Amino acid sequence: MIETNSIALVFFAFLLVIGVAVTVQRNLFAASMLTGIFSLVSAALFTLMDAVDVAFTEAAVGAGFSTVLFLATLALTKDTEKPGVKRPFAATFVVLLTGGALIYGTLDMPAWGTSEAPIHAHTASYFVTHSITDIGLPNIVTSVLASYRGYDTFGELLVVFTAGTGVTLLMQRKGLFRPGALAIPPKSRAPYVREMPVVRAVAKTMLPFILLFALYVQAHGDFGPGGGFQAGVIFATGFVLYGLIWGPAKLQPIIGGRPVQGLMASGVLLYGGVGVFCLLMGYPFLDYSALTPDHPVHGQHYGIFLVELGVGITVSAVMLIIYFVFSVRPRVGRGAGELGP
Amino acid sequence: MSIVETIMQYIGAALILGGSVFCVIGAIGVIRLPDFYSRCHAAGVTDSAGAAGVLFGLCFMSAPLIAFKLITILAFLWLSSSVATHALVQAAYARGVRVENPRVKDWTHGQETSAKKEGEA
Amino acid sequence: MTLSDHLPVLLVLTPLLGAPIVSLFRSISRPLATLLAAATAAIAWGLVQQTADGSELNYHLGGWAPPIGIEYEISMAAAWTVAVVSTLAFFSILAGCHNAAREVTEGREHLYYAAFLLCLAGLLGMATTGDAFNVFVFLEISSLSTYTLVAMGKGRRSFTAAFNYLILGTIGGTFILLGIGLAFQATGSLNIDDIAARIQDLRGSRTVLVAFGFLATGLSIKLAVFPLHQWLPGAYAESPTAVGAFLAGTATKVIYFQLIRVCVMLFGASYVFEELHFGTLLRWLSVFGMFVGSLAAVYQTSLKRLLAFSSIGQVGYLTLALSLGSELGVRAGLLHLAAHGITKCALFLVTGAIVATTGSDRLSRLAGFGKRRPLIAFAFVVGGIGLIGVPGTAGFVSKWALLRAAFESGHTIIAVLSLASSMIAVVYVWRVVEVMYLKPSVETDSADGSRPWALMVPASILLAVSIGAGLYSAPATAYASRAASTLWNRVPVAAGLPEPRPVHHDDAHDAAAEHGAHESAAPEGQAGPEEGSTP
Amino acid sequence: MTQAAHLWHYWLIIVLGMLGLWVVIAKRHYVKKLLGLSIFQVSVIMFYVSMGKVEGGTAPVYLPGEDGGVDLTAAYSNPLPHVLMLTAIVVGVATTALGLALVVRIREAYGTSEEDEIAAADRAEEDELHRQELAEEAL
Amino acid sequence: MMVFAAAMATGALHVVYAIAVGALVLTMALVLYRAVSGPTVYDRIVALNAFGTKTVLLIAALGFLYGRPEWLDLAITYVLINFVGTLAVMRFSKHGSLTREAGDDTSDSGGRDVNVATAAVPTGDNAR
Repeated sequence: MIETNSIALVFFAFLLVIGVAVTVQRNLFAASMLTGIFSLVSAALFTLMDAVDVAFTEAAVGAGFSTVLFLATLALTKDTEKPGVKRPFAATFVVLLTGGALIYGTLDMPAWGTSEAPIHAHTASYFVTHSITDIGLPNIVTSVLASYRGYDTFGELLVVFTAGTGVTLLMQRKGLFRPGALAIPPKSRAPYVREMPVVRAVAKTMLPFILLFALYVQAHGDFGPGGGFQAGVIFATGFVLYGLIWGPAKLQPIIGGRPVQGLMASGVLLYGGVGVFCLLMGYPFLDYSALTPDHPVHGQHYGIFLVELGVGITVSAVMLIIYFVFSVRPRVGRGAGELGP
Repeated sequence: MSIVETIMQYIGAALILGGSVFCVIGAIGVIRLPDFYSRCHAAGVTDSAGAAGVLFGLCFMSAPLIAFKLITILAFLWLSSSVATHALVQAAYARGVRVENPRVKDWTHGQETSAKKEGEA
Repeated sequence: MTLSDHLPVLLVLTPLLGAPIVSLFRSISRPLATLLAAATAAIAWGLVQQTADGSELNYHLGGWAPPIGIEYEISMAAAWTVAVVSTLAFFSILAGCHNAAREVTEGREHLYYAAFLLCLAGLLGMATTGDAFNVFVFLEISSLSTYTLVAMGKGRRSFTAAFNYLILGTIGGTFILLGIGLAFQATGSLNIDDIAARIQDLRGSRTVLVAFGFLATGLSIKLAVFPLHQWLPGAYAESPTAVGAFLAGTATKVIYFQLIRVCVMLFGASYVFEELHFGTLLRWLSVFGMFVGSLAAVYQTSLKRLLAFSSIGQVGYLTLALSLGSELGVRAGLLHLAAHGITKCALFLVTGAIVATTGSDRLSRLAGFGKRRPLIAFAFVVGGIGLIGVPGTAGFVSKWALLRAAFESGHTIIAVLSLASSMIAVVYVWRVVEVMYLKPSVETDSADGSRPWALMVPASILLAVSIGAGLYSAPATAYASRAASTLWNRVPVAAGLPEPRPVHHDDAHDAAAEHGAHESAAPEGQAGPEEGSTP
Repeated sequence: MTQAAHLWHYWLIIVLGMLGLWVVIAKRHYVKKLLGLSIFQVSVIMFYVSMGKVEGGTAPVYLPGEDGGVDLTAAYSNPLPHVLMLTAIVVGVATTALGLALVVRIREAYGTSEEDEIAAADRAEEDELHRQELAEEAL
Repeated sequence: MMVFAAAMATGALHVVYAIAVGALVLTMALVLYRAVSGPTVYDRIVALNAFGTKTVLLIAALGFLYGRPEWLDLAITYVLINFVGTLAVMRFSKHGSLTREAGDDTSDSGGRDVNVATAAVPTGDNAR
């Protein structure tokens, strides 16, 4: 435990240093990169605290996808911050108040890591003891995620779908997905084509492996860290890599417009469809036992497989669309006060 | 535990420790070396020799499937980090980042104008 | 289980699954969304009918009993809230049908309707769920779609309004998450009933105190309680008409219901009001909110902003009702929730009609409007009267209930102050009336080719409902009394852990045989649909 | 003081979170605010995850047991906070994506992403409108 | 020999992993210093890239230290993310601030208002 604690302490020190650096760094490119590293270190900390699934997701999402989005935004907006802060004393007061309240609240919490804490005693003990017979998967997190609290995960998927819908509504221009809409004028060909051949070659080599790895993560989520969400992000990351190197104009014909938007909805519909099927069979919504009434455990397996697939489909489609609409947005001239579409 | 396994473990331990040493040396280089390009070199040491030492060392300690994953990681790591460094150095060079080491002739200086032009093309 | 047993989940599923379907069929998205909203409203009224006898509907999602799984728990108060929300959503979407075409960029209406339905689903899910974390999830669904919808407004200010709302809303959401986490830490459960029962033994705990603090603060941000209200005017005034009407009528109302649940159910009224004296704090904040909101409304130069600031004042009435810490107070809160929701939704729709005819919602452009468009102007006056709470409107019923509750709990000063702030409401409504009827018409309307009737029809229906409920209030007040009393007198029961499902002894072996797994002695877990490769 | 030995994890996490919150409140640049927001959210996630840690426990993936089944005697960390935090991470990235989309639109419409400059632009616009109205009234 | 083997199997192996973890943490700390202090953005990127790869090694070593080496999937993800992240930095900073810092190696020109020449919009004509 001393080992764990000392490593955790070093990680916390890293996080504090990075956090302060993000705060003072006025070059927002650097600040975004540092935030990415912040996520990576916190993911390592999650691993240390046994939350492998959370670490997986945080690495893929926080360090990967969010950072790419921040950078893509900064490519479109002004990327240095003006010096000075707004109402520093009020802000400090609010922060001290909140932090003080939280610390006050922890005083009655059981010591860190005690197994007697009430949080471990009640529902969690049921999951740890019975999920293997109820559901039969080695990864308890997947069991809880997809079955016991499957409705939360459905909500989570809807959050992703909402984000996809919202970003498309805000950023998509008319006819963006029409073939040829992104034809590159010969003059501005440079940024992509001039990209180094070595990078291109290596990326091309890695791409199939990335997609394969995503499929592995999707299928392996029942047995170890991973699952639909992580797989979806990694799958999208593969295409993001492609888009980064060859440019969105090359990406567009591959992912298409309507098809991806359709995928976005169909993953949600697959998840919901499984639930509705259960409902029609006379079981409660998302009670996967309905899939094979004779063998409830099998039903759970099929159900979890299907809903994880739904999650994977929607997540990858949404991530792709979000990246795509950000990367094709033209950069506005400085100080141009023109409105968007 | 068989003798072979024991020897493998010794080799593994040696490799891990060696890799760790390379990592620390490389990191010191990243801190101490005078300019961007030489720091890139130092960072490269941690990514190539350091990573290889640690990951190969771990291979000696583990079951075949785990070892396969370790090799995969190493392959990805070697490909990706060297390519990233390559691209980065090229970009930095095109943008006119100078060599600061006084003992080396600063040949970026002479080509600065052409490099600039290329960078803006 | 018959279909009517599934109503609690169908209520949320209809808009929730409707959203992706609507986003797929862009050509018929408009009628489809309206139809789905209507179906949702119908289901909600079905639930009202099912719970009318004071019973509570429970639905175990995934078939897992409460502390293990997520539960839908529809009390009378929840049914009341969802009925109001889904009905207002239906009318807003009906009105928005016409306006969306102009306010949302062409070719994207289907996504707009999808976001609308998602927002509705999030609000309904929040109101009906019995699981604390599920509240957070659905809160975020509704919040994220709200940010998008607000940004669909006409000018560039809608973007900043949406962004400010996003920042404050996310801070609020994260505070709620922290509060849930601390309560979870103290009790080990996520089910609201279960937490409530377990928390009774932990009253002295500082963790529980801080959990309440964070939940209350987070919800107050989302509810726009007085010092935390900065996001509201922009969000309501800059959004498209239909969205503004929908948000003004519903969003804060559902959050308000959550605040009632947190205070009365989750932590227990005796803890919140008697031990912490949270009522006193909330009462004075409410009074300040009422005055600040109403006074600010008096000085606004645009109609939508005027209504938005009046909403801050009205939130003050809502929280005032809760702060009384009595059954009557909750009853008044539930009544005002409905009355204000209907009135404000109608007023925003009428404002939309005004914008559609004059091309602007600036007060100065309304000079002589009463003569040019007597019907629309009259509708606004009727709504304004409802806002003030003149006898004969729903607003009067709820404010009367509030006054009664205040007098019965002995807060005479508070009652007088709330009456005084109603007088300010008279002032800001009168300002509009004065401009519309007494000022000479300076110009003709800039006809922008739109028909205000699409907005006026739903608005008139809502106003008629408001008047009808004001004249014949017995059913509503009786229902609210009963809902408040079941909510107030509810005794939470700690849920024990359920028995695990019976094990099929041959499951593992069957599965292994079916899927051709080789390890006969494999752990049961590895007999999944995909073959395991656990090392 | 004994408590400090048991609770310092939580306190460090709280300090991190408050750093993020401070950035959100005090910084003017919209992208910086979102960066702060994501730090704040990650800290909250960390707070939950650290509540789920069991001393001497291992990740909540069953270890293989003696008889070919799973090892139910081993100490596993609490899986429930992990499940909740997966959702919270997703909510975080969804918020970030939407916020960044708004930042891009704001930047296109105003030509800046600094809060005070945008507020100034809004005020100027409002004043201009007001002046026009006064002029009309005077006519 | 057998005695040594037993020692290796129990304690010593653990110590080896612990040393590796310690060395990697030290490496990360040093590299982080470079990432925070700059001076050019390129230095930061190189340092952050190295920091990321060290995290990969660290996760691998931690897996062995805690006896759950099957977490390596996580490390593979880290490699991928790190690569994509670095490429994204380069791609999106093509017309951004990287040029700005390159000129002066002494300080972050953070607040300085340098005019970014509006370089050719990559995907020109869909704007209209």
